[in-house]
Amino acid sequence: MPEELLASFEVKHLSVLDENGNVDDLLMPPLSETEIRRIYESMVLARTFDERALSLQREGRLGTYPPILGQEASQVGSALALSPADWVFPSFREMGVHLTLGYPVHQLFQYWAGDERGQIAPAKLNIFPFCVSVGTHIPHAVGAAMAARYLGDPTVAVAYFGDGATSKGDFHEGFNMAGVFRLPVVFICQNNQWAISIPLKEQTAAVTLAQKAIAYGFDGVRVDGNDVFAVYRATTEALAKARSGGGPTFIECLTYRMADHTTADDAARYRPPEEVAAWRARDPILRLERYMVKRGLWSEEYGQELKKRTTAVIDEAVRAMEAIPSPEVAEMFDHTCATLSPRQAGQLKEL
Amino acid sequence: MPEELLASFEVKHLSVLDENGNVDDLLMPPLSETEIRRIYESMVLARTFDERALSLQREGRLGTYPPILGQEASQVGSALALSPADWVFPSFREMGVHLTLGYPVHQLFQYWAGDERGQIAPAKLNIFPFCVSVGTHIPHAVGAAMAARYLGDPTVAVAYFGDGATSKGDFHEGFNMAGVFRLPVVFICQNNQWAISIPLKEQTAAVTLAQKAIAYGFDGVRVDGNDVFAVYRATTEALAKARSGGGPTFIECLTYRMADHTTADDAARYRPPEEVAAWRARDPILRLERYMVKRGLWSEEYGQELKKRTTAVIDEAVRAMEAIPSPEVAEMFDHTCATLSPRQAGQLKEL
Amino acid sequence: MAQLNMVQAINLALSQEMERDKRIVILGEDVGRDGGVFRVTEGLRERFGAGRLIDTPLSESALIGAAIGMAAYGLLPVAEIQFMGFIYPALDQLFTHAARLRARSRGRFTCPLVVRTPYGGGIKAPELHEESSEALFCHMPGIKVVVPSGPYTAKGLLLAALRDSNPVLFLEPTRLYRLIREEVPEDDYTIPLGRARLAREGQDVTVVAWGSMLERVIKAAAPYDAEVIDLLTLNPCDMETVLASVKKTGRAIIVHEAVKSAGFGAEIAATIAEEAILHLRAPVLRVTAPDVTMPMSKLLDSYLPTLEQIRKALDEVMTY
Amino acid sequence: MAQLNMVQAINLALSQEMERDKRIVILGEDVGRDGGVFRVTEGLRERFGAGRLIDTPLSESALIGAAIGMAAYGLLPVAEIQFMGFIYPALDQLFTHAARLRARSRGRFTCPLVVRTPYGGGIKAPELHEESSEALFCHMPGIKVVVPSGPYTAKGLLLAALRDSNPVLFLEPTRLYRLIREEVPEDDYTIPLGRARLAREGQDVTVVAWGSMLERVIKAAAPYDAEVIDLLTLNPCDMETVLASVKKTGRAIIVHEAVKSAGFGAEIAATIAEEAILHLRAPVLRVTAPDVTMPMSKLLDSYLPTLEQIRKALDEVMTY
Ligand SMILES: Cc1ncc(C[n+]2csc(CCOP(=O)(O)OP(=O)(O)O)c2C)c(N)n1
Ligand SMILES: Cc1ncc(C[n+]2csc(CCOP(=O)(O)OP(=O)(O)O)c2C)c(N)n1
Ligand SMILES: [Mg+2]
Ligand SMILES: [Mg+2]
Repeated sequence: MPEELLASFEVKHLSVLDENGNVDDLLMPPLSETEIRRIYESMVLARTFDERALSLQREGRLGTYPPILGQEASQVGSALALSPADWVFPSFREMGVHLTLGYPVHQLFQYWAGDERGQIAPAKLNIFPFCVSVGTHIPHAVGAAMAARYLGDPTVAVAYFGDGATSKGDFHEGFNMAGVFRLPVVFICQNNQWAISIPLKEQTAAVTLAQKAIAYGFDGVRVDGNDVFAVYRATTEALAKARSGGGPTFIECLTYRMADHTTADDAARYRPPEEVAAWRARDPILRLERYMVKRGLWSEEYGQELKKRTTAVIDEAVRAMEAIPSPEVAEMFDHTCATLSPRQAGQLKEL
Repeated sequence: MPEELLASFEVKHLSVLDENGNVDDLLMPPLSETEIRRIYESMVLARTFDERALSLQREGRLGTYPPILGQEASQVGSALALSPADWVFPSFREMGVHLTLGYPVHQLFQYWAGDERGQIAPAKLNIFPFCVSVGTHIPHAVGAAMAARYLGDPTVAVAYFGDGATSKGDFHEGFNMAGVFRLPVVFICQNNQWAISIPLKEQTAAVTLAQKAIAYGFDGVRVDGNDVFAVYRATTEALAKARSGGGPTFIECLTYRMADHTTADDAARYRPPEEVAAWRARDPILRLERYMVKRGLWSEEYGQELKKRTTAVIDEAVRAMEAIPSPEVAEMFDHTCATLSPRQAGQLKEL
Repeated sequence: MAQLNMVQAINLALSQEMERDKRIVILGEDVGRDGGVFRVTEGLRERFGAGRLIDTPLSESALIGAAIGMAAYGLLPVAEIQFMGFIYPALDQLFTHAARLRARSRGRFTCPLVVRTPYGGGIKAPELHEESSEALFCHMPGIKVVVPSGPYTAKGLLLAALRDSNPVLFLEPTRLYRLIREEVPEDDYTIPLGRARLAREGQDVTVVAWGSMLERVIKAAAPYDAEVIDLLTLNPCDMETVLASVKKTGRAIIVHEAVKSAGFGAEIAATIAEEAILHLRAPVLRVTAPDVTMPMSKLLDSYLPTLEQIRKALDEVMTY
Repeated sequence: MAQLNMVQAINLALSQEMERDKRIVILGEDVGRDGGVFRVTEGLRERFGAGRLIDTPLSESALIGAAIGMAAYGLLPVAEIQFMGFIYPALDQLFTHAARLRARSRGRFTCPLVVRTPYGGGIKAPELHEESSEALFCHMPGIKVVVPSGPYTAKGLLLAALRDSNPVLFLEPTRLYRLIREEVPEDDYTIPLGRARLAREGQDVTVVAWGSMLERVIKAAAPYDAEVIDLLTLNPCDMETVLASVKKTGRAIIVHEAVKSAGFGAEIAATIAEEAILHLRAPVLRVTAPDVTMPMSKLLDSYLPTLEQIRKALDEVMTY
């Protein structure tokens, strides 16, 4: 009758590809050479997009922009594991997910230029609008999973968010509901260790974010978020589990925000340059490159050719974006409700 | 580099006094006979109050009322561990806490009769108003603990709430903040296993509530909530830890709501009578009585005498409550802000 | 046709529409096994199964948030908030997401969600159980706000809300739940959202009200030749009907339970001041709760607009 | 006296009052090490220590909730919400608790809390960064709502708010943060809450505005003999000043950034319709955003009231 052990829990860490480009063969997902190239090319596309977005912003052609530099493995690795019918609920820093899923590149630019038409996901993709209010989209994924289950669809709902989002009430309420109903949902946290100027240890006293899943009765795992194979593997497993009725999974991708929070931020004000430098060495793209070199999948020429190809894609997207005429003022009235109220109609007429 | 164990966690269960009235001597807190009697008498007072409140409600002399039947050990055991200067943040079902701390009995009746003057805690007690909006007072306790630390007070802030409250965003945000700042706060959940008609397993997929503390980097413990000594012991330890800078503790008291959710509820609609019967056998007062009998601290005469004494206290409180004139209509205007705005003054004049 | 109270009328609307449209699911705290704390969803779980009557954990924000996700996915969720006083934690979901999803995605996603909640005072309940904060939601473009005033309007408006492709906040005046019985057709009928109802015709003064105040206004106005407008939908508001009436009568009074300042009465008075000024023969009066914190039950009757206060306002505009 | 912009004026008020009163602590996301995303709290952590400039986790509800607990305990917390679009998750704490604590406890506990937040549009920021939902908070008895219109009023009002024993929502027009420089005294001065300011005297028409619209109104009104009222406090609102002016001019226009329906302009127009009807020579007009979801930056300038729209309203009432 004295103090008894009631329950015990473990949190695991998954990594497959180390910083020198070596993989753990037992854990390495079965990927063809073509697939590995596709992963690499998606990461390069994400980075090229990001670099261009930053330069467009500096030129005043985009508004405030949140860079994804350093998070490409987390985004690409997870997105590649998804099925086209899955529903994706992004935060505002997942352009790598969009790009990997084939979201029109110019629409991403369009959104960050301040035009909501960038959020019109193509019919074949179920990607929700960006969620700027941190963490508040997590319950939407839960609801989509409820709907999918209700309709008997094999769809999984996937929510992406950052470490800061784990402090929000909606994170908790959504996770708890997902646990209660054992829903087909996968929660992917890019723990980039900063929420603007707040470092992880001031965000939570928990030593990992993954352990937060214990509170909800489902699995949480920490993954090396700069290791695209580990992220891919963990996401693939979580999706399979979700599809087979095994309920939700929380995947914490430990990564790092290499750049400023947004173009309106100056990270040098609050974080040590040595920390940034240390993480630069763990660049997810370089790491994959090292592996590919060892496997003979990467060469200077290939690198050059890819760069050219990717730049062309981005150039074209910028052109496409800039060719779109600004929205008409009257469009403001279009989608507040399905139809205009008499008052709205009057206001439209007075424009 | 393969899948590594990152962290492991345990949740413990504490009980001291079993259903037959036997205690575990190693865990039994050092309590004098007088103190044990005081505990018992507080529990009887709580129950007598509760019974009277129910009958007053039936007679239309109180409004909707939430009974505490079965939860006396959790409330009295924890409240007795507090220091008078500690700040208490109750939900709406902690009348046993109020009574144990010496809150004027008639004011409790007054509150449940629909008169907010019942919430004017005596100067010597730092008891916040009842919190009807489930779980929303948890951050208040966190803030009070921050203030106490800032001012160098040895005060601990204690928040009480139910199992249902653990699903609320404010539970999460408050707990997380308490963990980050390692605050002197004790969270006491009376897990009475129901939130109106929602049983625990539909409230969360976690097997214990105590394990939710893992998400916040501090300790959680489950306690037999019908065991007043275990509750007292756990609370005493948590308070001492908080006062010595050890940070927050989450105590889950596993108990049972023996009665309806409130007088407006009919629990027979949604829960099996056998479940209620099974818990009746675990009545926290009977259990203590058995122990006291064994120690020669309880006799029929004592029981009778106490019943008379307690009834007199309650009778007197009812008289006192009913002697209070109804609030004047004008009092509505008194405390919205410190002073009346011109508009409010005008509205008052027009009454 | 049966004589039903409002609880029964709403229950009927829900069950008929659930029968008709399999996309409708109900979710909320205690809506399933318990049939709702006011028994509005009584019997529906037995009839439609636990998969369509979902008891949720105690989390208003996730409950509305999940309903948004369901709606976007293709269902027609009906979320119950147990009392309006507990909708505030979900206000972010309603304002940030439900109201804006269509516009933000330029129609790519919609949010055909109905949020039902008991609302208003006069039931002698604990704190936060008698709120009437409808004005907040009328300031959120993209959400419709509907308030029935009796069993008949409750059924017809709810059916219309369930078939609307926009999010609708459906406020059920708690005091009326069992107060009034009316003929409520078994048949399918809808009352269009955005249209007020002339509850009574009159020549001398227009009184605008909604929800449980309507009943009180009708009583108070008996001795007057008053035109009484039952707003039914607050957002979008049928100002055309209000203005036409005021232009006829030249006098206007608005009655609501909520506090005066920035209440929805202000919007109506302001619109009159903007569009019917030349027709006014008297000040536009508002009879409302005073601008104080809502008291507990001992004082609640004095807080809510009384028959006498409405009469006094009527006298004032008539003798102005 | 120095020429300061609004960021500097607010920073000065905070630092002077923190010096004077040790009970003041600031908490919020990024207010400490980063000095706030608009640098309003820059340098304060270095000066007053991390114990008084508390960087919180990303949790608006707990941040306001904790501030309520601190205030009740005896401190004077100043909580920063990073942008007004992120105050909605904390609305429950504000409305259910901050606004009501004093009344619910009959004065036993008070809540001397200041919530500061950048507010309003015109800065070309991402979604939810340009909200102006002040009307919601004006419908919450127990909370004061204050909006400075420049560096001078910002300092004086903030000092008054910090010394007020009630919760105050202090809305800082983001567009003005660095737009205007004014003489701001180093000295201690307060501008009493609840009093409007005559920004310009005039005879023909009264224009009421607040926050960043004031600057635009002053510009638009230049060719007219307009009296411009800078409301400064929305709740409680100085209707006496508004009514006195309207009684003099006979014409009234209200200008605000928020959407029209149930915006705070409605309260002012309604009060005029209630108390100054006989003096009106023209309809009471509101120049506001249209009743649509706030668009992103490409269309935001067309959404906010323009100089032309204000002029058009002035013309309309002058020629009515
Ligand atoms: C509810 C809410 N509060 C505050 C903000 C302002 N803000 C934008 S991003 C951010 C930090 C987010 O951190 P994290 O979740 O770790 O994501 P990251 O930016 O690192 O990708 C904050 C505080 C916001 N957008 N939403
Ligand atoms: C925010 C909120 N939502 C809903 C309610 C209605 N309600 C009152 S008590 C209750 C259940 C509370 O369950 P629990 O936290 O376990 O406390 P218990 O009643 O068992 O003491 C509910 C849903 C409320 N008061 N507050
Ligand atoms: Mg982050
Ligand atoms: Mg419970």
